[in-house]
Amino acid sequence: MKAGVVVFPGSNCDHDCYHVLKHVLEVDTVFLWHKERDLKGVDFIVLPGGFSYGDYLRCGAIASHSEIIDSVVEFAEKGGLVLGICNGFQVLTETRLLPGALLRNRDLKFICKNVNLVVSNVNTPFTRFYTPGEIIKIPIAHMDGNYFIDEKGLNELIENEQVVFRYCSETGETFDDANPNGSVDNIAGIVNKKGNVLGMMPHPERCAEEILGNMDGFHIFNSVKKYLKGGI
Amino acid sequence: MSVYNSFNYPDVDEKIAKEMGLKTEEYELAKKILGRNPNYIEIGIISSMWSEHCSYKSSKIHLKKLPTQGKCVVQGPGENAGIIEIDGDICACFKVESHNHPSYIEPYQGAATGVGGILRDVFTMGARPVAAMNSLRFGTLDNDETIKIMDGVVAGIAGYGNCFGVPTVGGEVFFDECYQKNPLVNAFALGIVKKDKIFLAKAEGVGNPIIYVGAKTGRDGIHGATMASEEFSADSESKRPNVQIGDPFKEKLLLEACLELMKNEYIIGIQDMGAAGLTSSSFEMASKSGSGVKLYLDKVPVREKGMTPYEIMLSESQERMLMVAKKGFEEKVIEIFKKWDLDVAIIGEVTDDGFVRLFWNGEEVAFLPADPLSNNAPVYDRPYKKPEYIEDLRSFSPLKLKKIDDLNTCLFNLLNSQNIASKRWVFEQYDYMVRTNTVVIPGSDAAVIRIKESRKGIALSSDCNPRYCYVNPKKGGSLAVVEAARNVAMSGAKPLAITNCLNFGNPEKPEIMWQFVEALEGMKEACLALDTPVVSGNVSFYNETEGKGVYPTPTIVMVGAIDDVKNTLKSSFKSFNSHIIVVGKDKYEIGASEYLKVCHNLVAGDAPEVELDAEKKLIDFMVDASGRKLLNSAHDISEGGFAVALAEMTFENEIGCEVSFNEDVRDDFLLFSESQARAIIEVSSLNLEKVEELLKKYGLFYMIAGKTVGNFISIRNKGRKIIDVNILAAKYIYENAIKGKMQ
Amino acid sequence: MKIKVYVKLKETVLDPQGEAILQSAKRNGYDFIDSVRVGKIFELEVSKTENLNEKIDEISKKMLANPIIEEYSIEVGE
Amino acid sequence: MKIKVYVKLKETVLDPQGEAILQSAKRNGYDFIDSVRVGKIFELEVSKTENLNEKIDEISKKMLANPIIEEYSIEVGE
Ligand SMILES: Nc1ncnc2c1ncn2[C@@H]1O[C@H](COP(=O)(O)OP(=O)(O)O)[C@@H](O)[C@H]1O
Ligand SMILES: [Mg+2]
Repeated sequence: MKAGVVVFPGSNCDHDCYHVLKHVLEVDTVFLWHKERDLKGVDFIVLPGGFSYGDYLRCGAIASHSEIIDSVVEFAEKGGLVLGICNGFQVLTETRLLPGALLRNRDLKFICKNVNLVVSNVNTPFTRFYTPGEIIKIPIAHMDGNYFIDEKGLNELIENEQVVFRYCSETGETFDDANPNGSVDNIAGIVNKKGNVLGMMPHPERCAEEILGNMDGFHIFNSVKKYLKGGI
Repeated sequence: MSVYNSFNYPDVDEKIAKEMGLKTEEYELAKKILGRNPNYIEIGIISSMWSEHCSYKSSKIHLKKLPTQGKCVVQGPGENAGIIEIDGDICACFKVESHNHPSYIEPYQGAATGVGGILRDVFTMGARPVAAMNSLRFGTLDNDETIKIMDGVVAGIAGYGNCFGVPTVGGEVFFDECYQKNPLVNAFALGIVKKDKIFLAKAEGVGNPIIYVGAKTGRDGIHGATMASEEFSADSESKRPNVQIGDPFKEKLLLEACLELMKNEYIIGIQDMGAAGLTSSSFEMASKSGSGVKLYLDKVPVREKGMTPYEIMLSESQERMLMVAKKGFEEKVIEIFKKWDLDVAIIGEVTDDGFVRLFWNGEEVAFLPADPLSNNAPVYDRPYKKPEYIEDLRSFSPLKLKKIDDLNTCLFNLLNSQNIASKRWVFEQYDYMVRTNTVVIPGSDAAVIRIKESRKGIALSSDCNPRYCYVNPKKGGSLAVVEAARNVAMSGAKPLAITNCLNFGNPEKPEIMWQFVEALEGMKEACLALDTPVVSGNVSFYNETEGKGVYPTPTIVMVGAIDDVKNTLKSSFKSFNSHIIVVGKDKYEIGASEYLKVCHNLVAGDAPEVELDAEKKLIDFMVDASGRKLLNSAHDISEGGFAVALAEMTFENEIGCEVSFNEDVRDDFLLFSESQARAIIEVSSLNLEKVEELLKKYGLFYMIAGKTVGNFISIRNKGRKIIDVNILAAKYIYENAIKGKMQ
Repeated sequence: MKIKVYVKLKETVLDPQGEAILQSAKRNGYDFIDSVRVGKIFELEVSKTENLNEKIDEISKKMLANPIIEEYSIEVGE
Repeated sequence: MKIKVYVKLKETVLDPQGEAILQSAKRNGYDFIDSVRVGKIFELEVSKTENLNEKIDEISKKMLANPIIEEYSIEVGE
């Protein structure tokens, strides 16, 4: 397996994702520079968090017009695995690889904290190590994570089991109090129809090591690793 | 001088010099150094360089007294930031700096550019910023203006730091009426650098090119340094166009480009453009190296049409750097900055004549000796005198204080005090986890980050109790240092060195100068006793509005190291049925306490005694005990005293406690005294004996006070219950005091 | 030549910023305000080019606005 | 009644947003664009009230724009 972490100007979780892949999961990992088109033969692409191009237009909007994105889209359309985290999720909606859009948080403030998520689809290459309905804790850190999709789109998402993570309480209820940013239906992460592209606002790379006190995010990377090895 | 004449600058006289902030004597000194009358560009440059903000003219002779040497020190004061050794080659580079006045004028941008400035100071030296903190002082939140300022300042710090990608891992917020019209915004940054990769502000090698990189120069903040060197008045309104806009995205690019550049051997020296922009960066580089520079100002990338040499030299546009490259490597340097989409231009060259010469379209428009202007800047030994209010405060007699029956309510009121209550509303707006190094997130005594290349961790704490400094600046100065050290030690780390930001009123007033001199003396004694030298710092005077000064506020940030980051401690109870030990002796000191202010509306008495010896022992014990994994958690006793410290330990994991005393003292003093050199530690039964042994070995006074149990906080004295509150009720108050006001 | 592109959230999309301003306006006694919506204006300075209008429309659709949540209008100036 | 308040950065103030959009537009082949500045529009729905114009001016100055770095203009609609 070979992983690639895309670097846009303003990406700032690129090194964090690289670190987890390379040093924690010991996967061959390379950076992919936004001005290039060559994917260097990777079979897993991470669009990391951060503020690509300062997020000065809509979040992820300028990044979705960079050179590397053309290759990423092609890669995804052929079934390649793509994970967009936070700003990466925003890029994925801007490129239309994923439906919907991410609006400003309901309270208009940046929020950094641990949140509880309920895993509602464990049949993706990213979530095979979770059990259905499992409650996990993963931190969020964003200003624009308020997932929006119209009703028709939402119904489609639900029908196709594309919702992967929802914000929930400690005991798993997906009521409004457990919704940190106002997302439709408490949505925190979704996959595309084929299931090979995952976008999520929470940061699994921030909880993939013992020393950081939480391993809940590790399983996403590990699931991808095992999946690509043909293990599961 | 036809080019010079084309700008139609006025002839320089005393009046113009004055308008730019120079005193008559200073203008005379300038003429003497030059041997002639400066022209308009030159006088602008001189007045900025000699402003209080850039020249430290009122503080210099006193700052010299601070200890700056120590085993760990790699770079002391004098460069952009200080550097200490953490683990072999791995060094920490850090500094704190004020952005007070700009943050009052435009809270968001003022605070944001403050963060930008301090980050640049750190990465200019070759260090990648890995942690930021901020120390904030506002008026009280009963005032709409304060709410607006705090909202803007916090959003600005978040907006800049989050986008740049540095975790903001801690800080402090203090509220008092004296900051109503003069909030303090002190920003701190820490970076990691390898010892052999440190870069300094050097301009050496005749003929080497001087390269400008980063954002284009605009008319922002012209004469900002002068503004920071004056009292605030109604007139400051008119200076508002000075506000600078921060561009964190550009700063991020600048960081990545600079670090990429520094991997190679292309450059000799580098300096960020901070206060007084191109002026101070070029003069500093030339004077430090005993060289000279020629600058072709028409080559400087500008944002607006028609900018003049004067404006270009004095602009404080953000996100810019000046560097000296090795001749022949210009193209390599330019290539890297182009890769990162940054403006870059060769704007001059190094000479050896000791002058800064400025050119415009090939003609010299200014010509100034670098070293004399930097090093012979005016220095003042300003008169100082003990203010009268001090004696008035001392006449307070604690025993006459009205007794309060309902101490539960007192505790609630203290937890509800803005100074004690949770700062979650603030820190949850900061990305405190990016870079995945944050081992202890905000909410404990110190923040702790790991270093990926090492087993060691770095602990940080920012502290200063301005009320102590007001009633007794000398003790206050010492206590700021020891509290910061204690907080660092609570995590298990050894305090190593400090940086400081000295926020005071108008130094031309003898009473203010006295506060300054005393506070510095206190800092010095504490730094010597704890062997924690000062490696960098910043002075901010003139924090006054309409003649009223703020409390003297010497912010201290302590940096420490923990040998094995896996042994890090937090300050919340970890498990039920462990022992609660109170370490250190209570002297029942209530002067200048939060209790006095909150429950009796009084600021009076004296600050608690400074116990340097006991503090040192407590710190050594903590480092030793945590290294041996003997403790579950630890929290020092500070504002609000024992009861507040104990309550704070119960919140995170909702683990309650029962403790009892047997003391002949007023209950309120027992609960809320702020005597120093004390801490609460949590120890499992398994380790109790070993911990007691160790406490004895260090000669520490201690008492086993109770156990972790239940969902309440219960405190008895002589068998009587004096506190009995439910954790959730207490926590709710603690968590909502600030949040409630901000919504 | 100056061109202005106005971008605003579709009516069906919630605008928390507008909502917050409305609340704060009401608190401050501006109770005659019934609703606030916040939009963006992009002021472009452009040189003459072929098919200018089409190109502006294209960049508006592709970059300046996100048609899933926003609508835009273009005003060509002097 | 509809009122639009346009807020934009003063000419002399840096506009990092506009700058970033300009760069990206150029990279994507829209090289006929010479400059981009980003502003805001506040669309207010208001009821009739005394001194409407003055009040709108006041709220623009105090809440919608930050006069230190921004300027505003008001357009009263139907
Ligand atoms: N401005 C701030 N930014 C980030 N964190 C803060 C800020 N103010 C306070 N905190 C965090 O809140 C916690 C409590 O702060 P404080 O009451 O000052 O602690 P202490 O009394 O131990 O010095 C600390 O972890 C501190 O880092
Ligand atoms: Mg503490």
